[in-house]
This record gives sequence, structure tokens and C-alpha cells, in this order.
Amino acid sequence: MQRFKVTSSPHIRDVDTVTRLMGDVILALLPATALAVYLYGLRALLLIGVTIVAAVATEAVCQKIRQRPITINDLSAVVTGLLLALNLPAGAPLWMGALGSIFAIFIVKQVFGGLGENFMNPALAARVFLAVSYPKLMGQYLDPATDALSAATPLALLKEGQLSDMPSMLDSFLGTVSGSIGETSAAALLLGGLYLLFRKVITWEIPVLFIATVFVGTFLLYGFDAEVALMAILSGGVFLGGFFMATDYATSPIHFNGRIVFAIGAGILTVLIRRFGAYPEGVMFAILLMNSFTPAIEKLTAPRVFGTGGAK
Amino acid sequence: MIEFKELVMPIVSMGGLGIAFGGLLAFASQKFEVKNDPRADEINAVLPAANCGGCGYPGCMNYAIAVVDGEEVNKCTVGGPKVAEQVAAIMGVDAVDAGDRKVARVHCNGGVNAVDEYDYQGILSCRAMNLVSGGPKACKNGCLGCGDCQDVCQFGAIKLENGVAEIIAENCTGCQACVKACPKQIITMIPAGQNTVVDCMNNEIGAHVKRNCTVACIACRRCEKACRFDAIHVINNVAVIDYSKCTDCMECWEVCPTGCITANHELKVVAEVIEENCIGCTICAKNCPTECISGELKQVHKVDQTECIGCRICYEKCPKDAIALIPKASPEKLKETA
Amino acid sequence: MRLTTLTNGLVKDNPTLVQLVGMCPVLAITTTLQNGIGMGLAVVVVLALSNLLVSLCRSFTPERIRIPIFVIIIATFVTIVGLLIEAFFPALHKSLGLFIPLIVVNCIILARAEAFAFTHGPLDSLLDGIGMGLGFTGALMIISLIREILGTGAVVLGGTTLFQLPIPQTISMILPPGAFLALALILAVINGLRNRKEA
Amino acid sequence: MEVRSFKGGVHVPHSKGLTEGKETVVCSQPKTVFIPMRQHIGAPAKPVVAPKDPVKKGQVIGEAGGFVSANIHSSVSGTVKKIHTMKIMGLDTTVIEIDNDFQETWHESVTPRAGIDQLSGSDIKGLIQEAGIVGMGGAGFPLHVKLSPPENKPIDIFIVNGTECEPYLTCDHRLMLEESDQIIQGLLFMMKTVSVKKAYIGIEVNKPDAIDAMTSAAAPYDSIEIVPLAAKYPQGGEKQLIYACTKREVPSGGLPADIGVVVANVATTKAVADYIVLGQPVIERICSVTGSGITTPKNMWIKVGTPLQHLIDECDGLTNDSAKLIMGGPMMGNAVAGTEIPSTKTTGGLLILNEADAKIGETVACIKCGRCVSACPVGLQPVYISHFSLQDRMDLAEQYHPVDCIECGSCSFICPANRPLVHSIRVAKRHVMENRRKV
Amino acid sequence: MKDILRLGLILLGFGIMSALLLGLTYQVTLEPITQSRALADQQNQQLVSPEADAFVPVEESVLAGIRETNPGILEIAEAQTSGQTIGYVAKSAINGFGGQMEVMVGVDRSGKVTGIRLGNHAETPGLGDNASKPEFYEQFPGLDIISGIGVNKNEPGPNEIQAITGATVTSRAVTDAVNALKAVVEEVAR
Amino acid sequence: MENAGLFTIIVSAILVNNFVLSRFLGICPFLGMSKKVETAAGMGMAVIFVITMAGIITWFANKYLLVPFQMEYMQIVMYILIIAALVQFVEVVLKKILPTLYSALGIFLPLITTNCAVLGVALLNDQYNFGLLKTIVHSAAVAVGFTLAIVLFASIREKLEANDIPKAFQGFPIALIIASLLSFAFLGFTGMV
Ligand SMILES: Cc1cc2nc3c(=O)[nH]c(=O)nc-3n(C[C@H](O)[C@H](O)[C@H](O)COP(=O)(O)O)c2cc1C
Ligand SMILES: Cc1cc2nc3c(=O)[nH]c(=O)nc-3n(C[C@H](O)[C@H](O)[C@H](O)COP(=O)(O)O)c2cc1C
Ligand SMILES: Cc1cc2nc3c(=O)[nH]c(=O)nc-3n(C[C@H](O)[C@H](O)[C@H](O)COP(=O)(O)O)c2cc1C
Ligand SMILES: Cc1cc2nc3c(=O)[nH]c(=O)nc-3n(C[C@H](O)[C@H](O)[C@H](O)CO)c2cc1C
Ligand code: SF4
Ligand code: SF4
Ligand code: SF4
Ligand code: SF4
Ligand code: FES
Repeated sequence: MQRFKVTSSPHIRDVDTVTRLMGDVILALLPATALAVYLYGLRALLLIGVTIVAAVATEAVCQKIRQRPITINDLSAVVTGLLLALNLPAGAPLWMGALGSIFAIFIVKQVFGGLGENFMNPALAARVFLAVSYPKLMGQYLDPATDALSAATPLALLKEGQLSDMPSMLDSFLGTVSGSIGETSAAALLLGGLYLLFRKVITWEIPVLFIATVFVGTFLLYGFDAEVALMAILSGGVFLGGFFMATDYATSPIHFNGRIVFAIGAGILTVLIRRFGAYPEGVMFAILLMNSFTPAIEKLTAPRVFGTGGAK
Repeated sequence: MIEFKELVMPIVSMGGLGIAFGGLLAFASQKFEVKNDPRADEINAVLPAANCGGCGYPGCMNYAIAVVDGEEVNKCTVGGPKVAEQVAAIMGVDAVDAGDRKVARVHCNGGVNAVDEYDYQGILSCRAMNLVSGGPKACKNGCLGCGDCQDVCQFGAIKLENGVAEIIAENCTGCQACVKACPKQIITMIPAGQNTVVDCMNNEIGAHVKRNCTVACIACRRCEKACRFDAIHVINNVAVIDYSKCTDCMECWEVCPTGCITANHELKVVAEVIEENCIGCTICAKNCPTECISGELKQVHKVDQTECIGCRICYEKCPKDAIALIPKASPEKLKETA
Repeated sequence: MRLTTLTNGLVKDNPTLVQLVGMCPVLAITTTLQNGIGMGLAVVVVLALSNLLVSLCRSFTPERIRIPIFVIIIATFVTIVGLLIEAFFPALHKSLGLFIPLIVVNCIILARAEAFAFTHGPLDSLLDGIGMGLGFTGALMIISLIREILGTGAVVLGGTTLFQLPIPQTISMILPPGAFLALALILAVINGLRNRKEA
Repeated sequence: MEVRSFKGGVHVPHSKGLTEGKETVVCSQPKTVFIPMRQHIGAPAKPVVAPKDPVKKGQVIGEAGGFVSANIHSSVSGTVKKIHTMKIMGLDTTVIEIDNDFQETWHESVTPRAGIDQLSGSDIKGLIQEAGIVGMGGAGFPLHVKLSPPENKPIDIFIVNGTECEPYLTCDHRLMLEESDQIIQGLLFMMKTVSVKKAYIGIEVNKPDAIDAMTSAAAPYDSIEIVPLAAKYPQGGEKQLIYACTKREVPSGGLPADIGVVVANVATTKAVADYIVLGQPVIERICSVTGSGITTPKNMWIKVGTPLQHLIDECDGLTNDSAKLIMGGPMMGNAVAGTEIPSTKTTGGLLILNEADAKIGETVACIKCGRCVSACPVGLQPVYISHFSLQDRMDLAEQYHPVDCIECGSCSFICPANRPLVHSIRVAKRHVMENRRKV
Repeated sequence: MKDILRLGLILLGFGIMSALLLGLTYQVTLEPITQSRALADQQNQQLVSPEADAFVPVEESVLAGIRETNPGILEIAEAQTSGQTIGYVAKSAINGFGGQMEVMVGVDRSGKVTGIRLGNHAETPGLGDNASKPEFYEQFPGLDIISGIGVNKNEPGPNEIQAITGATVTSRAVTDAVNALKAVVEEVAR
Repeated sequence: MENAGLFTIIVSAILVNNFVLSRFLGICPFLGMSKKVETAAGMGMAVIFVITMAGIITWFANKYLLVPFQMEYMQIVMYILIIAALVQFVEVVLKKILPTLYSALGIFLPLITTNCAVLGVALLNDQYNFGLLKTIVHSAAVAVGFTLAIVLFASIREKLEANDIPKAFQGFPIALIIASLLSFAFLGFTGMV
């Protein structure tokens, strides 16, 4: 007699899988990655390679030690590694990329139980770790045009009020300005972001509200100058952060209401840190701070259970 | 060189503050005194702090408070009589007999002997399995073997072997956590020393019972007939032992054709008369259910050990402690399982 | 017997690494080995003396106001020690001065007064104080050594550089996050070792 | 055309093409039927026949075991062979086994009743109770109970559930096409019992022909409105349907009656007309036998008590790679272990999936993507309930309201990590409900 | 009531003992402490104005006058060799990166820096803290505060110092404190 | 700080120089009382109350006892005595008068005496030369900062409650790692005042 399979319902599943989602993120990052390699050459390629390999290896080693199934083919470690690399300046030494990956995967992710269990964005936390630990090295921005050590990123100029020295809007959009290797080209990032939206990997709330809040906030705080506000969203990783990092599932609220609070909060913090803080770069801290607030936000904005209050 | 004048103010102010605060605190603690029964703390200290809930209270401290409020002192199953005594001492009452120790028992020997009727895919826990048509075992009372009971046992008293859960009686504290956890409700509490147990709860009838599981009770009633103490009955198609009557003679075990009765045969004993003590009162002979004790009044009696079933009755009845129980070492009857 | 009173605090009941009390200074001042040692030794002195005194005074310390009494004793000692050091060892004061007031509120001292000195004889209490203090010092030394080496690549003691490693300076290690991180990793290692021993 | 809907839910591939366009055929009769005494929610029915008794089609063979219970009628004529216990989906169920004599002799009780104008509301309710009509949309709740709302909760809206949001199944769809007038008849009877003035018939927009058929059948009656609904799962869930049609929310832990609504499936509705107009109790229904694991998918009129094997044979047998047998649809149906068990009043579908379709991807770690949360039509956070349930932290799971889960399976369906969400939520739900009962 | 009195008296006893001990210790240590504090300041003064052999605090009124415009300046002394004023030393408090920093600055009468030292500060170790290292403060002697010392992140020009990498804030703050002595040179000299 | 505006004082005390995450004061209760959000919030409330009270009283003690009689060296002894007595007094009174509040906060009170944050605030108030108003604002803000940190921390710990954390990291290590990451994030506020 034939023995049938018996499971609990439902008996069919959607086609999306974790690997597929992560693959989509990688795909979406390809334009920015390609541009980075084009602008900074082999250095960038090496840096990207090293961070990815280090991230994947750390993940595998941690899982091996813990005698858990090794899940590196879910590609999440690749995403972390890649995003970390894109957040580093081109002049960053390779060991730093590797160290960052180890920090991201070991301290920020695996120690909390692995994929999805971490409360803070691994790539970003690693970037902050590196920025705080090696401020000199993390300031090694190269000018893509000359390959020389560049004076200042647009944001640093903005911070110091040297608006006249700021690069042109077009340069910022295309990415031929100095900055982390993956954050400078708003165009490439936008392309990837739209792809993610189109593929429904991410939802609109976080990127749209985050970027809009930064725009409005800058407009209000920097003398009602729309041009400065536009510049502020085109530079300094707002697009990278908004589309790829603030949207990280594990570290942002799982529900619509929460995401709205998260996005607006991150936008406000970005502007405040840029304006009043010691660091010219607000996005990464803003997102990390909102990551820390996420459990509390989730608690406070939990969806209303059907049939409890509300409409009759 | 030392200016004593300079010392005045510090002393006055510190002294002032001291007396003020001391007074204030003393005053406050009198005025705002709240009685807190110190005995609860004492009791809590002697409780084992397993916080297992076996006593029926959420955590040891709550039980301690309940005791102070009049709850009985012997509710802690983990601590057993010893703790009950300590608690009783604190409360100034006699420890009520803490009762016979009971241990949990999984009444299923199925596991690898029991047939699966489908391929289960899903969460590997008994409760989850049970939600899917009662789990893959064809027998509806079969242990599912995912060890939900093992997970809740804080005392490491449950092991999984051959696909069934088994209680390690020595470790079991009788907290009943497993009884509550088992979705199949096949764990019950039995007296600690009980050796002969029916390890099946399947009450179906029909050929498929045998097909579904080779060690199931098929309600053939042979055990019922074999028992000389009216201790085992087929109730609702499954054999059930009345432990208050059972003498652990293992007669039922010997006749069971499927092996659903479990007993450790090495514990089988036979009686032997200690000749120096025997005064020939005949009490043993009168009580022996198999009539294997013979002897004249005022003569030393004798046990026919081939007939003795090791029910211990004579041992218990003998007024002179003239009966000894010795292991029935001869393995001649060791059972070939069906 | 007495010896164990002394050694308990060193390893088995190490206040910092096992009992996890008095964490503030552990995190705050372990940026350099020098600070770690300084703070540690100051605590040894205060802890030993306050334990001794609390124990001596326990017969006339009423339960209800014991906490105020303990803190008076502790605070008095701390202030006296602080004043004496500043007066007679100005150099030591220069490096330790900041930490002295912090000792008052170090939970270890009150914790030992409560948990040990109040119920034990003077000699035991003194030994306990010394043991706990040394355990604390040892823990501080471990943590500060790690932080200093990673954070600055060197170890400086009393103005002289003991050694300099050719490694990049991980500044975060001497910042607040590094303090938490270093302690977390040390505790994890200890836990790991303990688990292995049990297994 | 205004399309209404609810919040949440998922878009599931419909897979209805296999049977959608196929007219319903009458299934051949099995040699033996096995009629279970538990085909409904509530107390099982009690057998009122004994082995060797002759029975006729439509004869009561099981009497309701209480108010929340239902009569059960013989679906064939013949002789009672035996009455015994069968393990059906894990439950011991009393089954009356009847040898079919293939005579199709109707029992004398089967006669047409009076017309709607001659019957009072309570007459109709009495007839419905007699007929043993239970919810045929899946849950099998005795209809007369639904039609007996408490005094203080007057019913003002009747909703007929023609959504059929389950993929693969087309039995309700076919019924609406083929028996639209009977459905309207049945609806009118029920509206009279609870004296409501307004009724909606909700139909998903992916069945435009059914919408048309029902619209024209209902055209003479102003009180009946056909509501086109978005094709989204679980549109047919009672609470979702009510919300979509009326914007009323059934309170958490409450019943439709609490907000003045009664919902009945189209087949249920038609069964009412069958009994009152024709005198025929619930002894047969349409069943979609479909899926990738069956040779010839069909919609068939089947007798209650037909062994599944017979249905399969009728559809030319299983394919070689068939792997999973599901009573009901793929989202809410129960997978069953074998083909020997019988169909019931609620068997609207028998779905057989082949190896490929039955394969469920490997469960991996939850990535907290929140899709399950967006999908949940009840506003729950399945990810957390499940997480805590799997860790056996029911205290924490309970804080996330597992009891409100309607077990629709949207969350499990959508989860990219293939987490066993509903399954673990069910465990938590059971646990919490049992605890509450104890307290 | 008796209880209240008893507890109060016990605490009184402890309070008095404590006060007594502290008071005594304080008196014993007052002298040496004042001395060592003065000594420390003097040592720093000597370091920033190596050629002087005596430091004479300026009059209160003068100090107050200067503080009106430069509140950061805490103390000013004239640096003298054999009674001749050769320059000034000032102790200032400024806001650095991590809070207040104390800086001791020495200048000659023409406004050339003779030396600077950092006192108590809370700058980040490894960054701002580097300002207390010779590599940083040795840049100052000889620079001219009248025209104002500048801070440069890359290549310092004349009368400019090289900022500490990654700690421009600290570098600027220290330089500002130095430049503030311009007022002293100009006012006190008059 | 003496001249800082109230807003600056607040921002500084809550965010930039957060007592727990950057000054390392009050770590023991921070680690010990943060397993559940409710407990953490309760602790936070108790701390806000006690710290503000202590700030005010010690300010008076400083202004009208220590300074006029030139016995600043008695500062620590006197402050700590005041704090200890205050806490104990509050505890005893609360237990009687508001038993519900006591059962919510009371268990934390004894812990607060041994919390260096309280003395820390009192000493800082003096160091910054604050007047009464600023003392109150600063004390309260510090306590709010503590509460913010502990509540955030607890909400994170609660979420991680049933996570598959490596055995060696369970308990304090993971808590410290969370604190470390929080502290990294709070570095973003550096320089804001
Ligand atoms: C998730 C879910 C989906 C459902 N889908 C349908 C459906 O498509 N069609 C239907 O008639 N009933 C469906 N039901 C059952 C309805 O909720 C409701 O019980 C039924 O329509 C009431 O009618 P009945 O009692 O006559 O069956 C569904 C229930 C749930 C929980
Ligand atoms: C105890 C109980 C009482 C019920 N009473 C009513 C009722 O008074 N009115 C009603 O419309 N439905 C009533 N129902 C039916 C349910 O609302 C619902 O239709 C049934 O459980 C099937 O719904 P489903 O298929 O969506 O799960 C009752 C159900 C239960 C379990
Ligand atoms: C943790 C940390 C501590 C810092 N400490 C200081 C400091 O003590 N002094 C300082 O001037 N800059 C410090 N900075 C750097 C400032 O944030 C700011 O970037 C810098 O002063 C600008 O200098 P730059 O123009 O050379 O980059 C620190 C940065 C970090 C990340
Ligand atoms: C939309 C999306 C965004 C992601 N962003 C990040 C990110 O910013 N940083 C990161 O380390 N991993 C990111 N990941 C990968 C993965 O989710 C991350 O490693 C988890 O946080 C690990 O639990 C992202 C994944 C997805 C699907
Ligand atoms: S076996 Fe059962 S009753 Fe015995 S200790 Fe374990 S859980 Fe408790
Ligand atoms: S819980 Fe019950 S079914 Fe599961 S393993 Fe234990 S005894 Fe067997
Ligand atoms: S859909 Fe799955 S992966 Fe996404 S949050 Fe829910 S459980 Fe986690
Ligand atoms: S939690 Fe329940 S109601 Fe919500 S989507 Fe999952 S199964 Fe449906
Ligand atoms: S709270 Fe600071 S040492 Fe304990």
C-alpha cells in the first residue's frame, strides 16, 4: 500500500526562498559594485573579495564550532560582506575589511543565534566599529578621478560649511565624487533599490520615508535651501542606507506601522547627527540607533488584532 | 597644631544628620511597619529551589507562602519526605506521612515495534505531531517518540530508546511535568517500586491492533486468568493493573503473548524458610495462594520453590520473620518474546 | 581553612568575573593597565579595612540602620585614604586621584559588608576583604591589559613603555563599547571553559 | 464594479483550471458506504440502526447527539453490514457500514414540503434541523444552531459564501453555475428564519461566470446583493468575508451573531432548498477531485460515505508520482494517510498532489522579513507566536494572541524560510485554550 | 520611642566618629596637600616658561579684567628672571572634544610661545589625547600669537601647526587657548 | 557646563554622556534588572525618583552645610549617608502607604543605594557648579538617560529571550555584547553638545 506524506496545512508554498531574496539583494547591488570597481579598479575588487570571503568563512566557522548546519549558501553572509565592502573607503587596507567582516558575522550576528536573530545590522555595526577604531584609516577616501587621497567627502564639506567646494549635483548622482566605494553613486543605488522594490524584496516605507525625512530635515536645518537638501540625500550613503541597510529584515520592524516610525526616526537622527554631531556621517549611526530602538518600536506599534476595538 | 575648633562643625553636622536619620528610620520603620511572615523565607530556604511546579504552585516561594497560610507541608514532590519534615519543623507540625513515592511511567513499548501509517513531515515535537491526524503511528495510543516529556523533565529522568520514551525511575521526582506534557496522555504515576506494568494503553480491538504494533495489548485476558490476586483486569479492551493488589509476582508477564507487560524478571524471588526462626504456626501455608508451603503445626515448614511464584505474602504474614526472599536465579523461565 | 577565605575571592567567587558586582569601575577605568592596578590596589585597602571595621562593629550595628552605618564606614575610609594619598604620595594621587571617590559606590564593598563582614569575625573579614580586593585587582589587570594592548598597541606603566607591538591601534577598545566587548569576551571564554569542564 | 476585500491575505496561484470548466458528473455508486457519525462540529450522532437492518436512501440512521449536533441519513439503499469504530484523521469515529443494493429506493420520509409562504420561520428552522444540514464550506457547523441567535443579538444581515478562495477547488463555483436558482431559494428560506431584510452573496472576481449566473438568479429580489470580492486568500474566511461585505469586525473571540450576521456556504444554502423543496436531506454533494496526482480531475456528485479510493478509481486512478492526499483544499485541507476513509458532508474537494507539488522546501532560519505579519488577515505576528511556541515558551507566545488565529495558513504559505508557522501556532493555540479551560 | 532614640544615638555615634576621623585627617593633610598642589602648578609653569626663575601672579583686578573678555583664562602669572618680567604664563580651561581641557601656556613679552602643556582633560585616548604628547605640543614654541597661530590638517605653513590626525577639534581648541594669550600680552604689558 | 543651557544639559545627560553607556555608572542594576521591559521600566522610575530627590537634598547639604563651614572634604560621607537614609526611608514609607507601587518599584529600592549613579549625579552636580534648577534638571535627565538605556536594553534582551545563543555567551556575555553594540550606536551622539 502506498504511504502518503502527511503534513500540517497549508500544503503549498510561495516560490520565494531566503536564498532567492538574498540573491536579489546581491543582484541589486551589482550596479553599485560594478561602478566601484570601474572607478577604483582592482583595489575595490580586492576589498570586496576579501570582505565577502571573510564574512562567509566566519559564518561557516561559527556554525561548525557550534555544530549547527552550515548555511552559507543562503547567501546572507555574502550580502553582509558585500555591503560592508561598499561602505569602506577605497583606501582601506584589506585586513580592515576582513576584520570588519569577522566582527559583523561573529560579534553581531552569530553570537545572537545567526541569521535573523541579530538585533543590529551586522555590516553597519562593523563599519561603525572600524570607523571608531581606525578613524585615520577609515578616512582614506580616494578621489576617483585622480586616485589621490582625497581631501574631503561632500558631507565633510557640508559639515564644515564649505558649500562652494561641494561637487556638482550630477557628479554626486553619478558617483564620481569621493566617499565609500559603494555609497557615492545615487544613480546606481537607485537602480538597485528600484529593482528590490519591483521584486517586492523590500517594501516602500523605509526607503521612501527615510530619504524624504532626510530631505525635509536638511531643508529645514540648512537654511531652506533645496539644493543643499538634494545634495544631502545624494551623498553620504543615504541611498545605500535607505534601500539596502535600513531595510535589513532582521534589524528593522517587521510591521508596517513600525517601519514608518523606524524610517522617520532614522531620517531625523541622520540629519541631527550630521548637523550637530561630531561625525559628518549620520546615516550609519542613525540606522544603528534605530536598530536598537526596533524591539521597543515593535512592542509599541504592534498591529491591531482583528476584532479588538477599531471599526465596528 | 590640631585645631579642635575646626572639628566642631563636622561633628555637629554629622552627628546631627546621624541622629536625625537614625531617628527617622526607626520612626518610619515603626510607624510604617508591615508584617512579613519570616517563616515563608525559612521554608523557601529548605525547599529544593527547582521551581518545578510539582506542588501545584508557581515556584517554590509561592508554595512556601502557601504553607504559612495553611497548605500542607508535604506537597513538594522533589524534596520528598525529607523536605516535608524540615518544613514541618519550621511550621511546628508533624510531618504528615509524605505518602508512597510515585514515579512516572510511559505506558507504551511501541516505538520501532509500532507501524507508521504515513510519512510525517513537520515540527518534530509530540504535540505538533499529534495535531496532524494524531501523529504517524498507526496506533492511536502509541508514544510518538519526539520526547516532549523529555524536554520538560528537569531531572533528566526520561530517555528515548527505540523510539519510545522511558522513565528512569531513580531520577524521577514525581513532579508530573511529563504527565502534563504528553499529548497522548500515556504517562501515569505508578508506585515507585512497582515492577510489573502494562505498557500499552491501546483500547482498540481487532486484527489491526496486532498489525499496527507487535507489543500491543490485544485484550486476550490471559493475564487476568493468571493473576491470583485479582490485580489485573482487561478494562475497555486493555489490561490494567490495580497496584494496590499487585504483588509483583509477574505471573501475568509470563503468560502475556505480546509482551505488552513489562517486568524485570531478575527481581523475581522465591520464598525460603529460615529454619531457626520457624515455629510452625502454619500462617504462611494458610496464606499461600499456590499452596506450595507445607509443614505440620509446630514443625518447621518448607517451600516448594518450583511452585512458589514469589508473591511475598508469606513473607509479610509470618509473625516470626522466618521467611526469606531469595532471587530466583534460575533463568529457566526467561521468556522468549513473541 | 583561613586560607580559603582569602583565596575564594581570587578565583572561585571572583567578584568581577564570577559574581559580577561592582562593574562600573571595571568598565570605566580599565583603559590602561596602570589604571587597573591603581584602582585595584585602592580597592584592596578600602575593602580590607571596611570589612574589618564592619565586622568589629557588628555587635552594636542594629539591623535596621546597618546600611547607613556601612556606607558611613566605607565613605570615611575612602575619604581618609584619598586625603592621605594626596598629601603624602602626590605622584600616586596624580594617577589614582580620579578613582578614589568612585570606590565609595563600588558595589563590591557594600556587597562584602552585607554578605560577609556582617556575619563573620574580624580576621575572616579582613582576609575576605583582601582576597576579594585582589580578585578584583586581578580581573581589572586582565581586562585592562587586553584593552590597552589592543587599543594602543603598547603597555605603559609608570611612564615607561613596557612593550610596543606592531599592530594597529583599535581605538574602540579604550572607548566605552570596547569595555563592554572585552568583558563580554572574557566572560564568554570563562563560561566556555567552565562548560567544557562540566561536560 | 466595486470590488471589496479585507486587510492582509496572500495571492495564491489558483490552479483551478483543472476542473473549472468541467460540468459536474454523477459519480458511480460504491458497493459499500461508510457513514461516519461525526461529520460536524459538536456531539457525534447516535446510530439508530443495527447491523442487518435494511435501510433506504434518505433514511435517518444517526440521530443528533444534542442541540449542537446533526442528524445523519443513509446515502444509499441497502443493508447495514456493521457498526464499528474507525480511526479517521486520528479520531475514533463510529461508522455505519452499509452494503449498497443499488436500488436507490428513497425512504418514505423524503417528500417535498410546503412552499415558502406556507412555512413560518421556526418551521423552516425545524426542517433544517431535521435535514441534518451542517456547514458545507468545511467546518460542518450545524446550521440550525447558527440560525438560533440569542434574543439579545438580532441578526440583520445574511451572507452567502460563494468565494471559494481555496486554490484547486471548484465545487462551489460549479454549484453556483449549475444550481443558482436552488441557492437563491435556500437563501430566501433562511432569510425568513432569522427575518433579515438584507443578504449578500460574496463571490471572488476570478469567477465572473458565477457572478453573472448568481446576479441573474437573484435579479428578482432586491434584498439580495451579489458582492464581487478581490481574488485573494482567505477571502472566504468568515470574518474576512463579513468585513469585506459589511465593514463589520467580528470581535476577537466572538461570533458573527455578535454583530448581527450569519454566514452560510453556497452548498449549505442549496441543501436547505433541497430539503424543503424536494425533501432530500444531505446525502450527497459536489466534490472536486483534482490535483497533479490524479489521472482525470473531475467535479462529481458524490454520496456521503463514499470511500476515497472509490473516488480515485472514478477518476482513473492516481498517477505514479502521487504523493499526498488532501481532504479539502491545499491551504486549509487535511492531509490523510490512506484512501480507505469515507467522504462526508463537508468533503468539497479531494486534492492529490504529485511528488513535485507536494514538496515543501527545507525550513531555514527566519529572516524576520515580516511577510507573515503583512499576510495575516487577523493582524497577528505569526513569526513571534511561532518562535516562542517552538521554544516551548507558551507564556511568551500567549502574549501574541495565538487564540485569534483562524489557521488560514497564509503565513506559512508566504514565508520564504518555509517556517512551520501555523503548525506551531496551532500548538500554542491548543495549549492556551486548554489552560484557559482548566482555570 | 526608646527605639527611635537608640537608633538615632547609634547613628549619631558613627557620624561623630566619622566626622572626628575625617576632620583630623583633613587637618593633618591640609598642609601637604596645598603644598603639593602649588608645586604641581609651579612645575608646569616652569615647563612652559623654562627661562623664568619666579612666577608672580598678576593682581586680581587685572585678571578679572582679562577674564571679562576671555573667560577661559583661569590664572595668569608673570614669568620673571631675576625680578625682570620676561613673559607670562596662563592656565586656561577650554572646551575640547570630550569636555573641558586645562592648558598651561607660556609666552614671552613679544607674544612668542615659550611652551605649552596639557593639564586635566578628557580627550579620547589615541586621538585627542595625543595633544598631551611632545609631538604635538613641541610644535608651539616660537610661534607668534599676536598674528595668530593657525591649524592645518595637511601641510602647515608658517605660524601654523599640524593638526592631530582625526582630532582637528582638539587641535583647534588647544590652539585657541594659546591664541587667547594675545589679550594677556597686550593688556598686562600695558 | 556651568553656563550650559537647560536643553544642552538634558541632551548631554540623556544621550551624549549617557550614564550607563558612556560614563559607566549604574552598571550593576543595568545588567541585573533588565531581563524584562516591565522590570526595567520599574527600575527606571524608581531611579528617576531617587536620583532627583537625592540631587536636590545633596544640593542643599552642599550649599548650606559643606560650603559655609568649609568642610567639603566631608562631601562623600555626607552625600552617601543622605542617599542611603533617603532610599531606606522611601522604601519603608512606600511599603506602607502605596503597597502597589511598592511591589512594582520597592524591590529595586535597596539596589539603588548601591548604585553608583546616584552618588555620581550628586558629585557631578557640584562639579558642574549647578544652581538648584539645573541640579534638578540635570539629575532628572541623567535618570531619564538611565531609564532610556535600561528600557532599550531590556526590550532587546526580551526579544532575544528564546534565541539560539551559544552556550558560552548565554547570560552576561550576551548582555554585555548588546551593551557594547548599543554603546557603539550611542557614539553617534558624540559631539552633540
Ligand atoms: C481561512 C478560511 C478560508 C475559508 N474559505 C472558505 C471558502 O472559500 N468558501 C467557503 O464557503 N467557506 C470558507 N471558509 C469557511 C467560512 O469561514 C465559513 O465557515 C463558512 O462560509 C460558513 O458557511 P458554512 O457553515 O455553511 O460552511 C473558510 C474559512 C477559513 C477559516
Ligand atoms: C460554540 C459555537 C457556537 C456558535 N454559535 C453560532 C451562532 O450563534 N451564530 C452563528 O452565526 N454561528 C455560530 N457558530 C458558528 C461559527 O461562527 C462558525 O460559523 C463555524 O465555527 C465555522 O466557521 P469557519 O468555517 O469559518 O471556521 C458557533 C460556533 C461554535 C463553535
Ligand atoms: C570615538 C571617537 C573619539 C574621538 N575623539 C576625538 C577627540 O578626542 N578629539 C578630536 O579632536 N576628535 C575626536 N574624534 C574625531 C571627531 O569626531 C572629528 O571627526 C574630528 O575631530 C575631525 O577631525 P578631522 O577633520 O581630522 O577628521 C573622535 C572620533 C571618534 C570616532
Ligand atoms: C533587503 C535586505 C537587506 C539587507 N541588508 C543587510 C545589511 O544592511 N547588512 C547586513 O549585514 N546584512 C544585510 N542583509 C543580509 C541579512 O539579512 C543579514 O545578514 C541579517 O541581518 C543577518 O541576520 C540584508 C538582506 C536583505 C534581504
Ligand atoms: S519523569 Fe516526569 S514526573 Fe518524573 S521527574 Fe521527570 S517530568 Fe517529573
Ligand atoms: S510526550 Fe508522550 S508521546 Fe511524546 S515521547 Fe513522551 S511519552 Fe511519547
Ligand atoms: S515570513 Fe517567515 S521568514 Fe518572514 S518573518 Fe515570517 S516567519 Fe520569518
Ligand atoms: S497567524 Fe493564523 S490567521 Fe494569521 S496568517 Fe497565520 S494561520 Fe492565518
Ligand atoms: S552600580 Fe556601579 S559598581 Fe555597581
